[in-house]
Amino acid sequence: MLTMLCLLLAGLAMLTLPALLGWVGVLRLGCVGAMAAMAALAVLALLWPVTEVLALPFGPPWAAALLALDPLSAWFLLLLGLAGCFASLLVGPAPRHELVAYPLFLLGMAVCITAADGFTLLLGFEAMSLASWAMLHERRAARLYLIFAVFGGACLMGALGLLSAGAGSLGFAALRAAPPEGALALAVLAMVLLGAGAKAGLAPLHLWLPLAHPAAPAHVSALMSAVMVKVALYVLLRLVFDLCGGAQPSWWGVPLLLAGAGSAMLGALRANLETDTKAILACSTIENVGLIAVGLGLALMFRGADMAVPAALAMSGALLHVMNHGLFKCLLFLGVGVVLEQAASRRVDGLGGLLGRMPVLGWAMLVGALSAAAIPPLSGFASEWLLLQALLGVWRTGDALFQFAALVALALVAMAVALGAAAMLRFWGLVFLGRPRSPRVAGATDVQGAGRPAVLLPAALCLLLGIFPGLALGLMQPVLAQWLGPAVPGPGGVFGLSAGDAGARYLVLPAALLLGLLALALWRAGMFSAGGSAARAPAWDCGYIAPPPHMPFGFPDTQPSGAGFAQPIARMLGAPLLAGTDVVTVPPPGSPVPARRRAGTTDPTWAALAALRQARHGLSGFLDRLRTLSIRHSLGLMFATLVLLLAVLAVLERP
Amino acid sequence: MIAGIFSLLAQLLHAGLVLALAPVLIGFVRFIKARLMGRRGPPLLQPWRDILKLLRKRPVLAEGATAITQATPYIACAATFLAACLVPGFAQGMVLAPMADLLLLAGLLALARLALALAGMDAGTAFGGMGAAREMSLSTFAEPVLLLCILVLAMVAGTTNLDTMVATLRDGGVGLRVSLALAAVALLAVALVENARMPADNPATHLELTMVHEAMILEASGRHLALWEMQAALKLLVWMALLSAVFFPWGVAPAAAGPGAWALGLGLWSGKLFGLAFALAVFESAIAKLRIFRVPEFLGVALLLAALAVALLFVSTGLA
Amino acid sequence: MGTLAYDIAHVLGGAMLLCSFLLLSQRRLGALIWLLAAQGVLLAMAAGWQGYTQGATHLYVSAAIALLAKGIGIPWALHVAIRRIGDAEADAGLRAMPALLLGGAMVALAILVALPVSTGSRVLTREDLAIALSILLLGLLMMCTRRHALAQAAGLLSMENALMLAAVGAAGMPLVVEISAAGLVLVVAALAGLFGMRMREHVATLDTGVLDTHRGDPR
Amino acid sequence: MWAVLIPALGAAMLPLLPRYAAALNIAISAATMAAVLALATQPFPTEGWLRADALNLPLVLVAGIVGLATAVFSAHGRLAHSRQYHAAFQGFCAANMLALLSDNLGLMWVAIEAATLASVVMVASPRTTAALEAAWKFFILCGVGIALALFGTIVLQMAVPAAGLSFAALRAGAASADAGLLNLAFILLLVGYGTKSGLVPLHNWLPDAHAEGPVPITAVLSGLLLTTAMHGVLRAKAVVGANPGTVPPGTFLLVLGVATLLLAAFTLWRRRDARRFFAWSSIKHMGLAAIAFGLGGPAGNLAGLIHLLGHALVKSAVFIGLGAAITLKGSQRIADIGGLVASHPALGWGLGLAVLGAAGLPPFMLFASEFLLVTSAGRQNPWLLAPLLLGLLVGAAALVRVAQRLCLGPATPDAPGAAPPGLLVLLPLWGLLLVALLGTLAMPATIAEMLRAAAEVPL
Repeated sequence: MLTMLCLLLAGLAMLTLPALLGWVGVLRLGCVGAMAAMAALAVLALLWPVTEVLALPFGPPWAAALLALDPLSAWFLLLLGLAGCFASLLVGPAPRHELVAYPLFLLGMAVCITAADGFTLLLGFEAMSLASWAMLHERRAARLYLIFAVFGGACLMGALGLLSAGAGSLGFAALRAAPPEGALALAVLAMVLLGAGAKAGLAPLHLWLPLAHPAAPAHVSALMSAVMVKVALYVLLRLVFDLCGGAQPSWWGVPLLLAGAGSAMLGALRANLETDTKAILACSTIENVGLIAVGLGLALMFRGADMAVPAALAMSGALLHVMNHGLFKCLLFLGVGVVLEQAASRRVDGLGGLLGRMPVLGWAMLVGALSAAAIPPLSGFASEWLLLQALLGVWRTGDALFQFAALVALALVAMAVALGAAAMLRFWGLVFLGRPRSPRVAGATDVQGAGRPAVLLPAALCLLLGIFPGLALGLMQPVLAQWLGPAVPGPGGVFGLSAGDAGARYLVLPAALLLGLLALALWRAGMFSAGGSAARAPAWDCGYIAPPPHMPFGFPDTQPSGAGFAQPIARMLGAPLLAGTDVVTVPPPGSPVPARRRAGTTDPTWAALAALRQARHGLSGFLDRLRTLSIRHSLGLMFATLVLLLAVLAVLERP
Repeated sequence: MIAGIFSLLAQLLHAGLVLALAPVLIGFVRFIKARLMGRRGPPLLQPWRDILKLLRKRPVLAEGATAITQATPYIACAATFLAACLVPGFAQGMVLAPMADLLLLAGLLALARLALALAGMDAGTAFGGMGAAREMSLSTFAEPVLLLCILVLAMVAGTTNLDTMVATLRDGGVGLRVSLALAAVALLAVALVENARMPADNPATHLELTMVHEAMILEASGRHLALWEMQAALKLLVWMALLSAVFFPWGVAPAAAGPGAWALGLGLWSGKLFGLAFALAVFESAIAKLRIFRVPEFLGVALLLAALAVALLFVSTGLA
Repeated sequence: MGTLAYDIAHVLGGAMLLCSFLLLSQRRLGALIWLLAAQGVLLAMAAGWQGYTQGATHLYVSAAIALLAKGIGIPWALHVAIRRIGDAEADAGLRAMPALLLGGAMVALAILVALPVSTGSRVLTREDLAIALSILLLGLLMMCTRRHALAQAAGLLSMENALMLAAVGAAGMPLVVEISAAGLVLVVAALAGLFGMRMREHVATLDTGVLDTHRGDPR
Repeated sequence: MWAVLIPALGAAMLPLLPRYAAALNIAISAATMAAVLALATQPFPTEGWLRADALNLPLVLVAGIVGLATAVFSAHGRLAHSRQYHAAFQGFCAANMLALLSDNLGLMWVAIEAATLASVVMVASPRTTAALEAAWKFFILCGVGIALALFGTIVLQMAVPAAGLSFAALRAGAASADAGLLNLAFILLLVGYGTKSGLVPLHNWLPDAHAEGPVPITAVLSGLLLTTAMHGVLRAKAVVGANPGTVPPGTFLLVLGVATLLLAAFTLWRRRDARRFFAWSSIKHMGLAAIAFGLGGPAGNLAGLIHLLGHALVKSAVFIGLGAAITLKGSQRIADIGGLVASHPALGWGLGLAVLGAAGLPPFMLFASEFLLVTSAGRQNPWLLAPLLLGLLVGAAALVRVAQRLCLGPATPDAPGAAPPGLLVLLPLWGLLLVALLGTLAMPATIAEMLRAAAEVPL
């Protein structure tokens, strides 16, 4: 099976040749095939876990590169395979370097996921960052992105070094054998949180994300948002959960929990305020990463407290959300790409009324948006149910610290979930409902060709995983067994999920069936009741006059705009949390000028970044004075150095 | 066996009752409010009459309205009705009891809310969008309170399954009424906001700038409007039933106990519902509506109460 | 014999050290060059004496090289250069007193480092090492304090003398060192002269401080 | 040893044949390369004062490669016909090879000296005052440094009189030698050769020397001369470290290295001149290598060696690409060079990748070495991680910024009549990048074996 994996990786590497020659068709076909094969391979590896480690014939000068495909890797590889398969369907003509970078991006992620030693892990990690950097279009975003990536990589290097203090080598087996203890382990945790957090977009290291994701072509930002941040979370899982061993204290989960809740809140709030569709989706990625981090933190807490069942609950919730978010976010980004190509706009204020023009895309994206909004019976709700159940169970640990942390986290997560729902409604509603805001939108046609499977398949998977979460949890069982021992029961079942303790269950299948039946029954009833089919008329809209004929879609200003729709939340939450400004200028009575509203928010973390930049600037300016020394002074410097060293020597040699 | 049949029968009866009772409850509230204002007030069945009348009218769709407008009423109504079926009424332990998870309940209500908001945005009118935006922002503040109240109940009863919870609370052995009382107040506030009642919204007005719920169904008509009215009524019932079941669980009959026990439970349940409706009417006519941007403060107080309740429970569990 | 050899070597080394003290405090270029010549001659004598005591014939060769290059050749070349340039002006370096004080400190440091160092090795080597090190440090100090190109070259030269002194003091040192050192010295002188000429063309003085204004990438 | 003789003869021969100087130059470098390869195949031959061992063979190989690439690049642009340039170039290569291969420390010193003088001549050749200032500073500082290094060599000889300055014999005899003399020798050698390898605070000659004079020189200065000087420090450390009684030499290296890394990383942010910018990044990399060797131990030394090799390859690639860009744009200010990708994709991406490689991003050798360095630092001395990561991050950020300035964005206008980058540029540029890539993942087993053996030397 590992040899299969190697062949796939080699194939991906080979795909740079057709990319170099500009054969888009071959590239697309190859990427789709390779990714599909990878997903199949991952499923196989989950059904029949692979334990052996494969040493590649090449590697760094000091050791061979190792590959492995244990259940944890396989789970993330499955996500990569699926999302990569869907995204690759939309690979289109592009500048040469972007074509070349794309397969390398996929390759980097795959290598990082399946690596079995520190060097290979980091090699894949950095290659992933570099390749995706090459595909960004805006220089500022690209710079910030790459610098954050370098920061993450450096922190992870340090973490690996500290981790390997006990073991000689960097192979995962050796590291597992000698887990760190005490302050060293703490340093490892901090380093990994910084490194992986910077890549996953955990607050306060999330600044690059809403800039970088919109700057890439649709299929790339789909992969960045759906898989790349998850790869960072995989690294976190691998280093903290796996390699640090099971003996770590229980409070390790707390920072992860709070950071996760915070970024969930922040991301969801920003998602409600952005007006660029891709930025909205990127911010919702921050939110979902935060939710996953909450789950992981809870899992650490429970394991530390020797509560295997809730630990399994939290862990499976997090992992399931990894998969769900990957799928629906991939779907949404791809859909936005299609919309951009059809309607030539990314801003919600430039779109509208697309459901009538692109029904297939619209309904598929509705499925994605609803499962992103955690609405039963779609996939998002299942994983968030597990996470909330885990949060509701923290009080059983009986430790005041955890209890109050969980209290705060619960309030934040609840608010984040509601905000996320609001953001998704705003996103989908403004884009697909209402009236077109530009002629180009009015002329849009529905998604064709390769785009259809690219959006329909993930939508179908969202439905499937929503109604049968047991499937995913069954596949996930080996991961839990690998981490908590084979005895632990997973929360999955045929009819739905069960939270272990007394009878808290989410019977999604019957609920979905009943829901469908009831809706159907009501519909039939409505049909039978007299009155007949519906008639059409101009919208009443509290008596607005019908638009003049030269404006077939009415005045755009009579529709809620992105900023207008965001106004209540901006005033209720944005003003206190994001230093929001909201200035309304009302013209004097009788003047024909419309009232104008100028609103804006700034992420407080920008201030911190600016302070750092200021400090760097000042320090470099100070040190740069050394450069202007004359020859004699440089000689003097040399002389002083020599004298100093000799003096040190003289002191050291005093008997 | 016999228990299974009884639980099925109880469930069917409950469903029927819910469906029949919801508009009546609305009518009751309006009647009391009218009385308190010194008017004679409409008969209790007036809402039913309106709904039936609307059902017979054909809907008129706005130009550019999509299938969303046509589909959402059914989905929202079905979701709310399912939620109503899950909340124990005169009896607990009905067929759907295992499904009655509080989080699922919240999810179903969220589904209904989202459907409503989508319907409001479909025609692309100013007021629909405004109503949707306000509804979602208010829910943003209601959700944390709800979750914290659920945490309180889960800690008291040891589960989030509503049915088991009701049984536990009814059979007593639960101390700490203080935190339960605090949670009750908080949950009441949530219920008011969720049902678009005073002080968050005025159900009687059509003055555009003050309304939330009505703004979203401005374009609805005919049977769609009927379904929306029905959904609103069902939602009110769900919340009242929830409050009464959780905080006044006395006399909720075990479904297997048979018709005798049901009758008693039925009496008590309707008493609780109408009592709550009366209290609501009095409350609404006693106070004025808040500015929309003041509602977060209102819910913030509720959040504080809920957090206090949770903290008290932490302390007690820590002591115990 | 041992004590005599020790004393003579010591006297020669001390004389060289004295020379470089004078170099340090000397301000006029002409005198500077004379002092260099003297130091070169002393070096040659020291090398010859070492050759005699160690019975190593190749040291005579190096003594000859030193005499010809450092005692005669280079001073003469520098004289010519100065006459060509024609500015023997006093060179604004450190003042005499602080320069001498610093020099004293350097000698102290050298002894401090050298004395505990080579306990166990031959006394002769140790003394030579101390003296050579201090001459080296003095030459470096001179290069730091003087701004005139030729003065700096002179400092470099006295450093080379220190090297040679140490080299001839080290027993069994292959010839390679002397040759290379001599080659280095020649090149040093040649380049110094070259730079002198070159600077006449561009900047009308031998004051290297002027060069600092001609650096690329200003702030 | 033909590896030394061929370029030496070439240096002597080139002035006689001015017409074909460029082609001849390339041919000589190719021949040298062949000789080096032939050398690498035999098991560690020894000839008189020359000896090839595990430490210097990889360096010699890389020196051959860089020399060949730079020779090819030298045929591009104005320089192609100046014969004294080519002669000096070959002389420099010969001296460099000699310095790397010599077993006798005295001989090594002579060779480094010769290399310095050759490069001083090349730096001064434009005869502008800026070039003059740079060359004079270069000459004075390095001359003094060289003198100190010679003194250190002599002290070594005093410490182990029997060895006759043969490295092998010195290592053998050092254990029984007097610790004090060894300490003194190491200090002197460190300051001496450290000056040539640009360690702070002995670095002040480096940026200006790299920024003046013909462009290809910068490639060999930064790629070969610094490496050779650091190799000298290594030899000294190997000898001194062989005696347990000495003050551990690693500490001195470590301190200087950290100072170098931090100063360079921060100074990078204030550069407006492209060549000075990358000269400072060379200083930074020397600091990293010094830290690695200061850490010592098999992992640290291996990291340092790989870093030296990777730096030689990647940085000369950078300077070749940059040189082409400078001749293209007619200016070496960063602001005047921009949007290379838009105008000349092959050159732009090559230069961009090289710069990012210099920033320590995969898949080039510097990534491997920095990874090994950071991990072994975390393993042996966790407190070191703080300055190390800070320096790496600040420096890498500056490099990323400049890489984007140079390569992305709208293209700046080319200088009129500038030679477009042809194969003479792209071939060496991408070739060096390819070698650096192979060195990361698929280094030939024999070389990797040598590196590991060299790293095992108990320092």
